[in-house]
Amino acid sequence: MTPAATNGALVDWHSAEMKARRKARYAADRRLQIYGMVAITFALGFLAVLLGTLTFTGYKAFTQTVATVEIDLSSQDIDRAELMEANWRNIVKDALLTTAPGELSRSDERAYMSLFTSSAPYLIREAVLKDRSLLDRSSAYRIPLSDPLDQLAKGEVDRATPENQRRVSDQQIAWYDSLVEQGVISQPFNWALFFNADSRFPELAGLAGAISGSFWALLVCFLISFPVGIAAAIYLEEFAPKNRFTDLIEININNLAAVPSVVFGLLGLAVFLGWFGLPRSVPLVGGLVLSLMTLPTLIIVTRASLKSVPSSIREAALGVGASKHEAIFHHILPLAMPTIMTGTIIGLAQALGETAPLLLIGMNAFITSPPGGVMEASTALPTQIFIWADSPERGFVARTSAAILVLIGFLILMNAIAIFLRQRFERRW
Amino acid sequence: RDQIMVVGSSTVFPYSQAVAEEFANKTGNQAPVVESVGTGGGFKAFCGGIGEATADITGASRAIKESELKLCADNGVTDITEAMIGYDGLSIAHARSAPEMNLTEEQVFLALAAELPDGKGGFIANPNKKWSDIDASLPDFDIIAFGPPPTSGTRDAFVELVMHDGCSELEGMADLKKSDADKWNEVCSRMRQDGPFVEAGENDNLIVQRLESDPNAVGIFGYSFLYENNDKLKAVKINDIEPTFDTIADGSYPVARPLFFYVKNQHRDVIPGMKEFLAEYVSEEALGPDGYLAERGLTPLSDELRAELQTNVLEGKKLGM
Amino acid sequence: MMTGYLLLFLLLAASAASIIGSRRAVAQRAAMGRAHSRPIYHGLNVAIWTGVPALVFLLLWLAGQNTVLDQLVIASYPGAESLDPAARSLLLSEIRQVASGSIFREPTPEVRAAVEHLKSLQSLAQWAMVVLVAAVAIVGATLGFRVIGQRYRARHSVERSITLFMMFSSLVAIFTTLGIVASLVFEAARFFSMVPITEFLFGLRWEPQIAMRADQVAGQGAFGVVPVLFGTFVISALAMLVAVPVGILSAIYLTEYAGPKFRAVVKPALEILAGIPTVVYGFFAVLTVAPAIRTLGLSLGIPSAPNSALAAGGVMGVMIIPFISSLSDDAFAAVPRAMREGSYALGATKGETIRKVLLPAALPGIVGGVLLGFSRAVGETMIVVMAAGLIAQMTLNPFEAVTTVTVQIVTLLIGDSEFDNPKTLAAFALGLVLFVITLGLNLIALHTVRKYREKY
Amino acid sequence: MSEAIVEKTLEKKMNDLSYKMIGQDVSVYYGEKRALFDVNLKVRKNTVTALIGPSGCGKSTFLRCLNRMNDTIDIARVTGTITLDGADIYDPDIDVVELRARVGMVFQKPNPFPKSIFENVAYGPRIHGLARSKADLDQIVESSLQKAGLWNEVKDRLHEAGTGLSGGQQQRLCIARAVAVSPEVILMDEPCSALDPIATARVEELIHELRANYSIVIVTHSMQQAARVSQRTAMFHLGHLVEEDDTDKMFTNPNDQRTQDYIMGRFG
Amino acid sequence: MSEAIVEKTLEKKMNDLSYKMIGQDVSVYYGEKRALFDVNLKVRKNTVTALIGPSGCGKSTFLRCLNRMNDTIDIARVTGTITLDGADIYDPDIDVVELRARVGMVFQKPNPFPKSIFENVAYGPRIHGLARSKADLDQIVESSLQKAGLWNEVKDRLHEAGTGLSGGQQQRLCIARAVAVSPEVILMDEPCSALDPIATARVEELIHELRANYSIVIVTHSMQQAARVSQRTAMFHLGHLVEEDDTDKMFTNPNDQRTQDYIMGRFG
Ligand SMILES: Nc1ncnc2c1ncn2[C@@H]1O[C@H](COP(=O)(O)OP(=O)(O)OP(=O)(O)O)[C@@H](O)[C@H]1O
Ligand SMILES: Nc1ncnc2c1ncn2[C@@H]1O[C@H](COP(=O)(O)OP(=O)(O)OP(=O)(O)O)[C@@H](O)[C@H]1O
Ligand SMILES: [Mg+2]
Ligand SMILES: [Mg+2]
Ligand SMILES: O=P([O-])([O-])[O-]
Repeated sequence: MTPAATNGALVDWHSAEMKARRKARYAADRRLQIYGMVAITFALGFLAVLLGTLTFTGYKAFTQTVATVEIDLSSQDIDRAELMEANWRNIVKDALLTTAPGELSRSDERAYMSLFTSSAPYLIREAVLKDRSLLDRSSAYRIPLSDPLDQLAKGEVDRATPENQRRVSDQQIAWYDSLVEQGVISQPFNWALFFNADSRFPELAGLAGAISGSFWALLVCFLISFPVGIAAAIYLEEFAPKNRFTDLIEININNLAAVPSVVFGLLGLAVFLGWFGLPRSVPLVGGLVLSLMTLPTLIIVTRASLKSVPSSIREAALGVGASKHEAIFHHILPLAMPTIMTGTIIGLAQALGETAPLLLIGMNAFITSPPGGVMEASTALPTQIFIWADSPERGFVARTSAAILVLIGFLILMNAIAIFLRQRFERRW
Repeated sequence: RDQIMVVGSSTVFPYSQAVAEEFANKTGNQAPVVESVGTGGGFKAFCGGIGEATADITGASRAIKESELKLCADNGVTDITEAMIGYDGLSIAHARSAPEMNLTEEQVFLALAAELPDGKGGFIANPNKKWSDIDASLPDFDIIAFGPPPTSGTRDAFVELVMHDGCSELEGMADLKKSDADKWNEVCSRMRQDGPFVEAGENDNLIVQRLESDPNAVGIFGYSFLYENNDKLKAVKINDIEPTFDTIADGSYPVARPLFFYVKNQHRDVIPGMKEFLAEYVSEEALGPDGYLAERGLTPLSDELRAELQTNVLEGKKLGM
Repeated sequence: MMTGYLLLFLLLAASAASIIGSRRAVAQRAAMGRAHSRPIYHGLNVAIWTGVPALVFLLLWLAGQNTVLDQLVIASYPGAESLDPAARSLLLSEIRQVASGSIFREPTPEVRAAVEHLKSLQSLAQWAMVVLVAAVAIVGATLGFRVIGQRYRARHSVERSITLFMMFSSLVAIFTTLGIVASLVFEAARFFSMVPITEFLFGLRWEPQIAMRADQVAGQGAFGVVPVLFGTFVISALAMLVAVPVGILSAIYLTEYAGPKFRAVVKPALEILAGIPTVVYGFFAVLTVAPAIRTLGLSLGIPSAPNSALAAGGVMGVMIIPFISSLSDDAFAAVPRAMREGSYALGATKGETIRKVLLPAALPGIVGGVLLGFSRAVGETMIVVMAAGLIAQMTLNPFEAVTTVTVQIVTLLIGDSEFDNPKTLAAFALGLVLFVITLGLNLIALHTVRKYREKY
Repeated sequence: MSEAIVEKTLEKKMNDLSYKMIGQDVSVYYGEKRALFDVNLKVRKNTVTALIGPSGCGKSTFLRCLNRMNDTIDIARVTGTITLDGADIYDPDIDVVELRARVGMVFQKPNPFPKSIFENVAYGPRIHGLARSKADLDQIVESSLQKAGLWNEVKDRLHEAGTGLSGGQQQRLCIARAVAVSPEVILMDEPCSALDPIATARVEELIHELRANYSIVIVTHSMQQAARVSQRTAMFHLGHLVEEDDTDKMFTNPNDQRTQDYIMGRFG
Repeated sequence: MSEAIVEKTLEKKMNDLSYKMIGQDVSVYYGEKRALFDVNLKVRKNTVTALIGPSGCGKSTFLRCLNRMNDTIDIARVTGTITLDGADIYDPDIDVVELRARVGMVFQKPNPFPKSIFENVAYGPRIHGLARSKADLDQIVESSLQKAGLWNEVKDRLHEAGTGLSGGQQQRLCIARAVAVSPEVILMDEPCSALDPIATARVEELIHELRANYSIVIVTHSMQQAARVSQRTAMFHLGHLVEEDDTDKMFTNPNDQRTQDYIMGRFG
């Protein structure tokens, strides 16, 4: 029998056996700690690898190879009343050919022109439409190189591969090298990635359409889910009687928070497009679907934050004769607001990254102009990623990763705001 | 609505995209909304009726079916123009670093079919694991083929153009077709499900990227992807023929199919810019041998066919019912 | 356009009414002393009376207008009675198209007459709407103004309106669920009329490829959902295998061992994992993880598919880590401090306290969290769409490819089959199955979590 | 008029004159559980009534019946009648908001709103529309703070947060807040139990002063406090009102053995 | 040997003999805030020492120093020395796990683990490896429950949940749990404040019995309880130890005015 079992006698805490035992216990403690550390390292390591891979494939899309060419529009014969109709193609062609080494045959001319984006004439036209004074002078224009040449400039094309295995011919490489020698080529930051809408040409494709599509959809999502979510949460938390029906509502809300997003897509497809006859691909429908998805989360967060306001505040208000509504709207809701805002931002961030439901309601279309409102067809960031990922042109590989980085950037920004709010306004009661 | 709405096949999608952008640039009109919903989905949207909410044009990687025509008619879409715009080669390709391969359609069938005739009138599950199991001259590594899912038109075409042909070349299959067409159809259409054939989803780019990392694998996808990724991939020859624009256009490369778009003529006068868009689509600049669609991998039509197409589309020739 | 102006008008009218109403209440109070409700409530009450009935009226009008107009137009169309409903609706749509200026073909004189009729009716309706809405607003405002008085309990009435709105909002969740069920059930029913439900539920083969051709009999036994479900569970189980230990261990480390600074940095970093769009995980899984796993499998001599369940499941597991860890975090936090102190006071080390007291005490909460995580894994779409295969096979080998319900839904729907093909409709049946499964899982999980919450 | 009626009317008159609130057969149920058993208790005008008794005996419960604070607990159910100046406060026609304005409450833990000191006091007058003008409001705030003995300490920082005050100051702020809506009765639930001795003394002093204008009911767990501040004491035990009497009498010569035991510290 | 040294050794000897724990100049800081000021207090063997004082005066804080429970609060910092049988318990070499086994603790609110009654009691012996065999463990559990006066009530349901017991039983279970690791000192922080009078009486009785084998330190807010159960009483006020003396003396004739006032209920 051990000492402990004998009544009243003391345990010898300093016996070798006890010491060894304690050592083993501390070791076990440390082991658990190490497992925890390993788990965290695993998760964060994965995150690092993920972001690292994306950055590695995507960073090149943040620059774009351009040729800077001087064009004198004043010497051209352009009808100012019919700017759209002017022969921009020839104007640009003439200007670009001046950079070519010597005279080119007609077929070489074509090949030479393919160094530059085929939309170059439209770019010049746009510039002129924006600033008519360009017509009166000679100025330098930045013309993006076409995607294969952009790839070449970024070192993605191996010059050693046989000519028939590359998208750029030896001749084009030679021309490119001569352009480099002339100092015409540069690689500025690719603002087009943010300010252009989608295009079939990687060198022109940008995220403006997707970003504004996401913006409109999120706006709709916010305008609906925020008031409705708060109203529902207040009702359920403060007013609803506890009965079967409110129980049902509550279970329902919790369940909806975990319903797969693709099911919401099916819902949007059938209800908003099918029954209500709303148009496809528009941010309004995207926003509606997203708001239905965000709503449960928002209600849950709001209820939790209402609950976390100590009842002493409520009692204080009621105690001086405030009605229940007044107590809630004057005191409890304002106090819960920071948490609600945090929850809302996180909910919206989730909505921003949602893909599957948008695929089903057609927000994965090809649209070359940013939407001007909620009823104009558009894409959203995640669906744009989906589209680019499936485009054959090489330039889209890096652009897909870049778009993902942009999306993650937005998400991190939103989360950072949420964390900031949380830390700034966190109350300990 | 002031935009044109184009839906339909994912294969035709990039071409419609290109035309849409060019059209917008040229005319300064709102760019059409182009959505890739698959051929069937396209017809569903297209045949949904007339009016603002429905599509004006749908792309298709096969001709419209009877049932779809009927749906259209039921919904009042009675005036349709069919436009065959060119061919799409289906390439079988693998990494540059892989050894050269040259397959017959029969070999492809033997590699990818679910069941093979056992020579005694019955059928057995496909036993071939390596290419060399089929023919000793083929390389000695595992059969891995990434291909389109059963829901895609590309898969449809592949089955019809390669598997059925390869199947028919096997002994006894021709007879079976006569005696039991259903059985023949089942045997010749089913792709194996035990691993070597990997249904890789609709995303062809993913297949391309995976081929790079796995030189033993082959992938089945549209020719345009091979064309873009020439430096990383090379084609597997089918019946000794390599896919090129020329071999696809003259029909010598066996795995090519026509691509279409369908126009809802009832919308022609109401949707702004629709006529101009159609004109752009069938213009020489787009569809011609040097056109920008060819640049994207579309195999152009012969000159006569193209001329006929242009008149048909511009005049709105009604599809016979 | 008109509607927009009307809405603006209502907004302005309501604001004006509210200001005037509260002024009037102030004046009355000055004259007669203490009132039941403060002036602001009288103002709000008038605003509600002015705006809300008119708004509801406007919405009802807009909803009903077209039907009524159609009826009127059709009634005056010669020979309309003899038309069958389909032709009637065609005719109507033609009339409407023509009226809106889109002429598809030269209209007949009857149609033209009808169009004229419709147009006149439309402009009449438009003006009627404006007048009536304004009238409703004015009547409402008058009624609202009438009741301003010392005794009138304006606050009660305003609060009742607000409560009504809140009640309605809380019903949105119910409507959503009904919407989901309705949108799935109809199409699923069509599917089950082509493929027997027993075959769908118990069939062991899922091969939508056979039944796709028009010249084949639909169905043919290739719509057995069992292997698809099996694959779903295999992938979800793999995901949980990654997420559960990592999630719980990191929660333990973060709540019990880590200092506040470490926690403040690492916790948000972990949450980023949950914020990354799943489409991104999908890319990562298919391009980076899957080849690595295949290489690993082959080097171990295990036959490995390029689309291994392990790649999809593993990456999905990483996505779920923060979910599990934050729910476990909550569960640990919910264990009262007294439990911890009780254990420490007996001379337990931290590790012992965690393993023997906290874990068992938090277990129900953690189990609930794991179940919720599992249901999330079952419903996760984009990762598997990109990284899991499409082959429905029943294998437990994680290096083999399997398919999941969500993959099939997306593939079937954005695929290429005809609209009324069982292949497309199957997506809705699958959606229904998915909804039922996640519903079940969620209910169990919520029940566990809730019961557990009640304990403390 | 029969004599009985005369007597009754007279009694009512008497009640009206000297009793502010009268609870008759008040029982409270929390769900299934009964927390109060037929309590009959009268609250006198300009008197401090102390409720004492061991933990969980129902003191707070009874107190919260007096301004219908129990309405806010879903499962709570009150039976019996309670009148304020003769009017049944559980009458459906009674506006509970007005009732609570007339019967103010101060809680165990000081619970100022997380707003400025001024806003804390001004809130009640604002929602009840007691001030016609800004000057009016300033005036109410100042006089309330003065009544709560806090004015001198805070007059220079009226716009600082009320939560920044010390515990004792916070409790006086809460009293000022209650006083600001001109209540007739003030209920206090262990108002000093979270305060230090000095703050306690200040609050007790204040209670003493307030008595001149208000009827006060105070729950306390300290018999000594009850003895110091109250004129009447009611002893609760297990949900029953054991006895109620003049404070002096209760602490020197209680009728009930339980009271005796409790005062002697034999339980609780 | 110098005389001073002799005296010191002698004193130490004395201390060792009659004092179990000695706190010297114990101060505690919670972050910036100082909660205890240089407290000197000796805990005698086989004696019940009661700590009394108004709320927040530092009773619990001091108690928690005695088994280093304050270590679990991040911001808490302890200065001064505390010895157990002459060994400094804040010595870095001291094993806190051992210390806490030797100085057991019972909390204000009963906090049984959500496990069976048996597991609750067996937990301590198990982690410390006090039992060689299953029979051993059974024996420890039984004797501990017996010491806590709970055995007869629970012997037939040892494997039911400990949380299913009544409050008083739970508190005795917690005492049994503490006793099971054979502590030398038992600390109790208001062990009866959540209990009803009957349960309180049982626990007080128990404390009385345990005194034979253990040194006991008990915090209580009830002077009556302190008077009933303790032999020594220490009075705290605002973080200071006001005085410490025999309980009888304290309650009849305290040295300090504050003690007098507190006992008389003038504050707290
Ligand atoms: N919200 C509630 N729900 C259920 N039971 C309650 C509630 N509030 C109080 N009770 C119960 O009613 C009884 C009386 O509680 P009450 O708070 O009135 O006691 P008390 O005398 O104020 O005690 P204390 O001195 O601890 O404040 C107690 O048994 C308590 O458990
Ligand atoms: N964890 C903590 N963090 C910060 N301050 C604390 C903490 N615990 C106690 N304090 C402060 O230390 C002081 C002493 O607290 P302690 O709990 O020791 O008082 P007590 O005498 O036990 O009071 P009570 O009778 O209310 O239990 C108090 O002012 C308290 O606010
Ligand atoms: Mg109380
Ligand atoms: Mg304490
Ligand atoms: O979308 P597809 O019809 O070309 O597969």
